Amino acid sequence: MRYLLLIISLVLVGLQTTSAFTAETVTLNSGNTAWILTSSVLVLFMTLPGLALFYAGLVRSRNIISTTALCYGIAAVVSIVWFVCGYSFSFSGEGKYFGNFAKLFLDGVTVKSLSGDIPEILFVVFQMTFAIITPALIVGAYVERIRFSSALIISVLWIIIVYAPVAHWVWGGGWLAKMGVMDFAGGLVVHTTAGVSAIVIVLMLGSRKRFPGGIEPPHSPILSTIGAAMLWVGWYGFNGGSALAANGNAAMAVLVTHISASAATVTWMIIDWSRHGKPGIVGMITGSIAGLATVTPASGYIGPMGGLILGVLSGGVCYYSVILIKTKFKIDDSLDVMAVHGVGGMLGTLLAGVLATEAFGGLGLGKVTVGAQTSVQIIGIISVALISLVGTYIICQIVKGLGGLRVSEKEEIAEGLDFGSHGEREYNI
Amino acid sequence: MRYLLLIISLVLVGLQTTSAFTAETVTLNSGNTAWILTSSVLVLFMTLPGLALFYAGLVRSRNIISTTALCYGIAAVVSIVWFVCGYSFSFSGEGKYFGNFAKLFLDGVTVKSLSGDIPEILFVVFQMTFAIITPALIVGAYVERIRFSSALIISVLWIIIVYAPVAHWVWGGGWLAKMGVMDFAGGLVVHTTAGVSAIVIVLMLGSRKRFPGGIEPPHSPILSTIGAAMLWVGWYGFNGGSALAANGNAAMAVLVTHISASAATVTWMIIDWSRHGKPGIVGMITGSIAGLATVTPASGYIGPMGGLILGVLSGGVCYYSVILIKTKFKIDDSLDVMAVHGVGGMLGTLLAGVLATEAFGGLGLGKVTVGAQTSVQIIGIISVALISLVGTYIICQIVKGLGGLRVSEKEEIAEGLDFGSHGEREYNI
Amino acid sequence: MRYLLLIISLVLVGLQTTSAFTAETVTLNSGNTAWILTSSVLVLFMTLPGLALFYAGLVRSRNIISTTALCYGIAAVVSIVWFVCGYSFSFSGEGKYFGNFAKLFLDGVTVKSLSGDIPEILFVVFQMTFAIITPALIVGAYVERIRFSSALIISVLWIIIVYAPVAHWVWGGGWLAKMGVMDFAGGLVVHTTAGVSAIVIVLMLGSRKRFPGGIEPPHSPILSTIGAAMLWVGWYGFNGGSALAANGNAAMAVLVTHISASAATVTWMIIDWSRHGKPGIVGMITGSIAGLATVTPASGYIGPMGGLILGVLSGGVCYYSVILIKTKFKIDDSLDVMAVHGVGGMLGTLLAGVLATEAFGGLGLGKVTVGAQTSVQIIGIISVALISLVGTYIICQIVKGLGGLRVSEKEEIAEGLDFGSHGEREYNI
Amino acid sequence: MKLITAIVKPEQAENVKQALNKIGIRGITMSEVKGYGRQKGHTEFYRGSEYEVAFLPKTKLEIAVSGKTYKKVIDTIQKTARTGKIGDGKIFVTNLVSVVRIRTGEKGDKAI
Amino acid sequence: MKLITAIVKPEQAENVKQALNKIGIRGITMSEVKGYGRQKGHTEFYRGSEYEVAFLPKTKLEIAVSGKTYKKVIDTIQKTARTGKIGDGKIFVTNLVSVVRIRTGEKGDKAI
Amino acid sequence: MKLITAIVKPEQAENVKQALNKIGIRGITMSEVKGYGRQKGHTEFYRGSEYEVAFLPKTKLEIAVSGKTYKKVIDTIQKTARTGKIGDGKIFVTNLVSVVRIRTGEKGDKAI
Ligand SMILES: Nc1ncnc2c1ncn2[C@@H]1O[C@H](COP(=O)(O)OP(=O)(O)O)[C@@H](O)[C@H]1O
Ligand SMILES: Nc1ncnc2c1ncn2[C@@H]1O[C@H](COP(=O)(O)OP(=O)(O)O)[C@@H](O)[C@H]1O
Ligand SMILES: Nc1ncnc2c1ncn2[C@@H]1O[C@H](COP(=O)(O)OP(=O)(O)O)[C@@H](O)[C@H]1O
Repeated sequence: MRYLLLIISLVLVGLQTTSAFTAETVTLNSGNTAWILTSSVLVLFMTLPGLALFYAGLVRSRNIISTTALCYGIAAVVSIVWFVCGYSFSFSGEGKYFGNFAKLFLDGVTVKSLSGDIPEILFVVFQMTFAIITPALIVGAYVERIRFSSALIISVLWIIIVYAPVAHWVWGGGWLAKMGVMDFAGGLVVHTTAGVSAIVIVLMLGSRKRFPGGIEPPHSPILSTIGAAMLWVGWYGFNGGSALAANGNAAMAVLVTHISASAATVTWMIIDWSRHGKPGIVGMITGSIAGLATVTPASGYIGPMGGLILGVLSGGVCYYSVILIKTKFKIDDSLDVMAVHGVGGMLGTLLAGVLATEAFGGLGLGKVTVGAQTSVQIIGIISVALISLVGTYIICQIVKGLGGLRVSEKEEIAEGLDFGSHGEREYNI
Repeated sequence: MRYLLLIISLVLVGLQTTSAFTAETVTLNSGNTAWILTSSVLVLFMTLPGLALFYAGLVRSRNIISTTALCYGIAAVVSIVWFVCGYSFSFSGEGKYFGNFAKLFLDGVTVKSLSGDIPEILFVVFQMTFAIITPALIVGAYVERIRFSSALIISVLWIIIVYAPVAHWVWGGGWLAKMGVMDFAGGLVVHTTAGVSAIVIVLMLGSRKRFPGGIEPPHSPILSTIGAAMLWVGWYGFNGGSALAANGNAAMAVLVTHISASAATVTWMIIDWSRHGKPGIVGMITGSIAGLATVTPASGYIGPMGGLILGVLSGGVCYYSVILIKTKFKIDDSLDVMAVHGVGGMLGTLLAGVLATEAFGGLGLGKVTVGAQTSVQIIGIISVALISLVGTYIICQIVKGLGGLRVSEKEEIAEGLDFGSHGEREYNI
Repeated sequence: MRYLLLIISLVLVGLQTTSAFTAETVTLNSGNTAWILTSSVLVLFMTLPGLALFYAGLVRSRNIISTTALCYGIAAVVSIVWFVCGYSFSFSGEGKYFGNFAKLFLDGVTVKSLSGDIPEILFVVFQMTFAIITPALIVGAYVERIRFSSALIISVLWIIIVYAPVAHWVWGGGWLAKMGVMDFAGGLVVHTTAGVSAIVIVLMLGSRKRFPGGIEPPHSPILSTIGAAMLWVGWYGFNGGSALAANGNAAMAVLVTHISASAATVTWMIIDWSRHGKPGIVGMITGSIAGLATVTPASGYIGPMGGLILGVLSGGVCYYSVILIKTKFKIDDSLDVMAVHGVGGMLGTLLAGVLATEAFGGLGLGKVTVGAQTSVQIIGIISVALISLVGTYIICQIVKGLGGLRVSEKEEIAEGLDFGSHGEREYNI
Repeated sequence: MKLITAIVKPEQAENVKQALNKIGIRGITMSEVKGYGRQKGHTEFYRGSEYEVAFLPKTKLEIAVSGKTYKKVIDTIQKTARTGKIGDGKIFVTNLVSVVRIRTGEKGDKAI
Repeated sequence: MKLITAIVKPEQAENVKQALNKIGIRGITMSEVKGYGRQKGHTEFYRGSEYEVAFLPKTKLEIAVSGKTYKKVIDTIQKTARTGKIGDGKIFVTNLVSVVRIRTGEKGDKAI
Repeated sequence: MKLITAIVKPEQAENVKQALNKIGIRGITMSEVKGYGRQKGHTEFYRGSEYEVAFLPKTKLEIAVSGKTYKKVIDTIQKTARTGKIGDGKIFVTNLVSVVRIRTGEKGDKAI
């Protein structure tokens, strides 16, 4: 009898806890919702106009409209793909490798559905802004020579074939999530996929005609700086919003993000200064972006000292990666997507476990050992790199078959893609 | 005795619930307040610098300061008018047609006053940002030839004579609100008023001297693209903030807004591509704005499929409206305020009822039939168009009497308005 | 029995209330947290890219990268200083004059620490964005001639020697706070320190070589206008966020900020118009910034009528201060940091007490008399000006000893600082 | 052959081009220049400071013509560029020793 | 001494410069101009409206050369600027009365 | 009449203008050009890559003068544009066949 009572009471407590837990998860928290709405604004702002300007300033002046139009056009088509199937493939169902078809056209996602304590529809929007920026990042690899239509088709296919699976693996409850991979805001999902795919596309597309000898310097460092500043500011929402709440976790993610960006800016600046005698603004902003990309996967797990370490490391590692890829390997990843985002994202993913330990002021790994966690991180990096490589290769083959990847040589060299592909010119002063 | 206790406790519970409920409606919700503060920031950002840049890139380079100064100056003077009387005329009292004088100088609106569960003063600010952008939208109609002082005076009078009454009718509890007109975020109040008034001003002011033959192409498509991107991003606050809460309704408004913008961008791009062989960035961004304006009135009532439909429709309808007004009717609504905002806003208002039905994935119309609702919508459109037409006509007559509407021909053709009206020049490189 | 029940229930209610109350003060408020996260984004945005653009447009085209790099570089290094010691020196401990070393490297500030009802780490971030913008404001004084490295070192020392003490005095519980000085968002901490230090640096550094005769006009009024608009928008977070909550106080701060900016814009415009016959955009935006700086210290205490008064006053006072300092005293405070920020900040601080009275629609001074409060305000202004003067003088002496403050004459006059100091050129069209 | 260089007001350039077109001129090279002359520059004010702007925007047209047509060309330019206000600009004429069409290598009048 | 003025396609300018360098030319002055000629301009469309763009971007190279070398210079420019498509541009040659090197005050051939 | 074309360092242009003004020259046409010469260009680095910038910014001044004054003008330019460092630029002089003032149709010396 006593045992019976005990059991019953335990069950009751259990139920209560459960129901309490359930209750907590089923009420909308307006503060968290406000912050994720804001974060969605910020992440969209990173692409439009942030990234577009960052990239547009780095190309030559005859390709500025083309570069901007690529970012803009990709944002528009990917948004529609996300609504049609991207969200469902990424976040619907319990599949190990893929989402499912249940939420095609956001079927069943109503104004009242919740995801945690924010509206599910808001989670759809927030994730959409990530799906927008990721293929837009890749634009940096193939600017100044790609056919506009091909880039749009590549991006659409890429969301379905590469991005959605990876998002599912890591954030949608897939196999990597189950293994406990740590990727707070997209070191794998965003930066590793973008970086690896960038290299694949470049290898299939070829270099710009005058690469490496005849490339012009960035035509407007200031335009790029405006873009970089917007990216930096927007990253508060990118990493801070990935807490999916307005709390200490979000604030800490924002702080470490900012510290990493600052440290990487200073590091890159110092290297430039000591190598060339002068610290250029293009170097400083590139450092910032490296620091931001690198801290992304770790941002919700580490403390400010971890942010500082990642910042300094990323400033150095990405700097020399640019030289390695562009100058040594002569791969025309034109605006250094792999060297800055890919390498940064992988570096941050690799070190997320280590820097999350209390020793480095992180939030701790719970019962997992650093070694075990780091193994999972490495598995994550390799598997995500692999699917990006294979997926993007297949996509390029398809699009090549559909009509080619490049604009004509005349357009590339003589008239520029602004007029050639878009019929417009900037600077009609 | 037991019954008594029971009754008492029930009553108490009842009271508590009631008071809890009452409390809920009279207590400030910090999450909602946070989101509406953010939304106010976003809507102000749409005008400064968003709209200013969007417009400045489309004019010729000698009128860029003039175009920007118009947006900037209007923002400043309208803000003061809003504080002095605009808010009171729009949102004070229960009048059928007009607000009243009770809240002149925001009399009685204290730090503690609430409007729903947000501070009333915040509602004042949020609505102010709408009052700022609406006359600033009209700037697009009359750039490159209007006298700066005349434009400021027109805007001040316009807020009082056109905007405040319409805001009162639709959002301030006036006769259209009582009929149940659906205008979530300003299809009528903002876009229809701006579009119709634009045409009236143009007809009274006349075309630019070289119109249509000698008009230069947009001098900086990139500047306009930056502006358009800011408008897009800010529109999350425009439509999402109009829920006056951080909840599923706000999130859904943001999603449908984004989908409509994307769909309209793609639609406009495809039409341009098929007509001229190339997709220009100016077309793409114009499409975005058309999609954003069109979804505005419907954004809080429809689902994403409704957003897609509105986006596609607006891309097509606004495209041909531009041609109709500019090329066929030869009306120099210079930056297409009527074709993009007016037509878009009316289209969205017209279809809000239909697309709000469950059949289109909307939130439903409750007990009202689609037909009844659509009749109300049509009444709304006609009446708002009418007051805009008459009101703006009267205003133009007044200002014409005060000293004319146009700058001198020499200023318009030779020196440009930047130097002529503002004594400054851009691009001192 | 009934009494017993009543007592028990009352006690229970009491307990509940108490615990509820306690809970309220120690529990994180997600709405407030959301708004301060957003405000941090906004204040960072004010510097990057807001202020950078505002300043970059006002210099000549050969110094645009230099001006931008100064803002950008200072933001990066100051962020690290803030993390290392700035926060601890400003906000740790109960010292009368200085903070302490307890929170070096943010020691002890965890994800769970609260500051009021927001995460302490968020307070760290929000305050960091203020520490970033303040030395960046001073950039305007010394552009077009300072050595990049010297400016970075000056800024680092300045945060420690001038900014941190003042922040501690006014906001960190120091002696001025204890006296009850009113500085809601930085009239003293940000604008007075920046303005006074600006003058000191200019006097030690010297004028630009061609000053006053051969100075070129602002090379891009539009770039400056974009920056000013971003500053205006960001100021919603600067002043509104200083309420540290999403409530009526924040909303009122936003409103009065906006009204002051608008009124100052119009005032400056009218003075320009009547003096030179034309209202220039550079004047309008300068007016806005003057209005924003001036209302800053008072923004949380006054009503909209107070905002209007401050706006009109600042437009006039700052206008003539520019002329006084530049034209009369021939001090080359190049972009008018003292005249706009310093004078504005002091004016607003001086009048904060008066305008906070109910007579001017303010929130009231409680038991303090206007005279008493104003005396405290004056003590605040004098003491903050004094430490800025002395501190900055010492810093300049140190940096002068380290290798000089200026670039070479050849660099200043012939090649420009963009190429000379950064090896880069803007406008490679 | 002559090289005619005309400095005109920017807003008149289109007029001149069209008029030249009508008299059979098929080639023009244009550039933006700044001119200083009898026409006063102007004063700009920024934040209360004066800035003298001595040089005003002008458009330079360069046209290579054969010895026969050059008088007519000068005449046409002078008439269509003229507004009658100070600052209308100048026409300079120099002798051309040789003209080559890069595409074909043709020389002399045929190359124009 | 002659002043050679070449109007070439912008994308050919670098080629020409390098070729001139090889034949010993050490001084060039370059500027961006707009050209109108046999090569058709193009039509741009913005929001459904047509804009005729008659003037295309060209690069102008000015080179002062001694009387002896000028033929070779013309030849080199003509060959390296040539793409064979319409719009390749022109070379104009005028006589130089005098050349001065500002730094030294040297005159004539030595100043080039 | 002569057409004097001076290529000078941009930072010297204002000096030259003022000096010319003093000796009574009332008309100048100015433009931004890029120059290549003995003065070395420079190398820029962006993201670790080198970019050679061969052409440096120069200012071109064109001044039509009467046969009598042109020597004095050349002299003035040479003296005031000079910094003594390499890259100071050149002065080119060509003969003017004719000058027309567009506003009045005046020809020759009166038109200058
Ligand atoms: N002597 C000159 N040499 C070169 N350019 C000149 C000369 N005089 C005038 N110009 C050019 O012609 C333009 C108009 O000349 P200006 O004296 O202002 O008026 P106008 O031609 O009506 O007498 C000037 O802005 C300048 O570009
Ligand atoms: N008569 C001319 N005078 C001055 N410039 C000319 C003349 N004819 C051609 N040009 C310049 O040469 C460029 C090329 O000329 P165009 O007639 O288009 O082709 P092509 O040189 O192949 O015949 C033009 O854009 C213009 O800049
Ligand atoms: N032969 C030339 N033809 C045309 N322009 C020249 C020539 N030589 C020099 N220049 C112009 O003069 C400028 C200065 O010449 P440079 O040889 O660098 O120095 P310096 O004049 O001191 O000898 C060059 O940048 C170029 O614009």
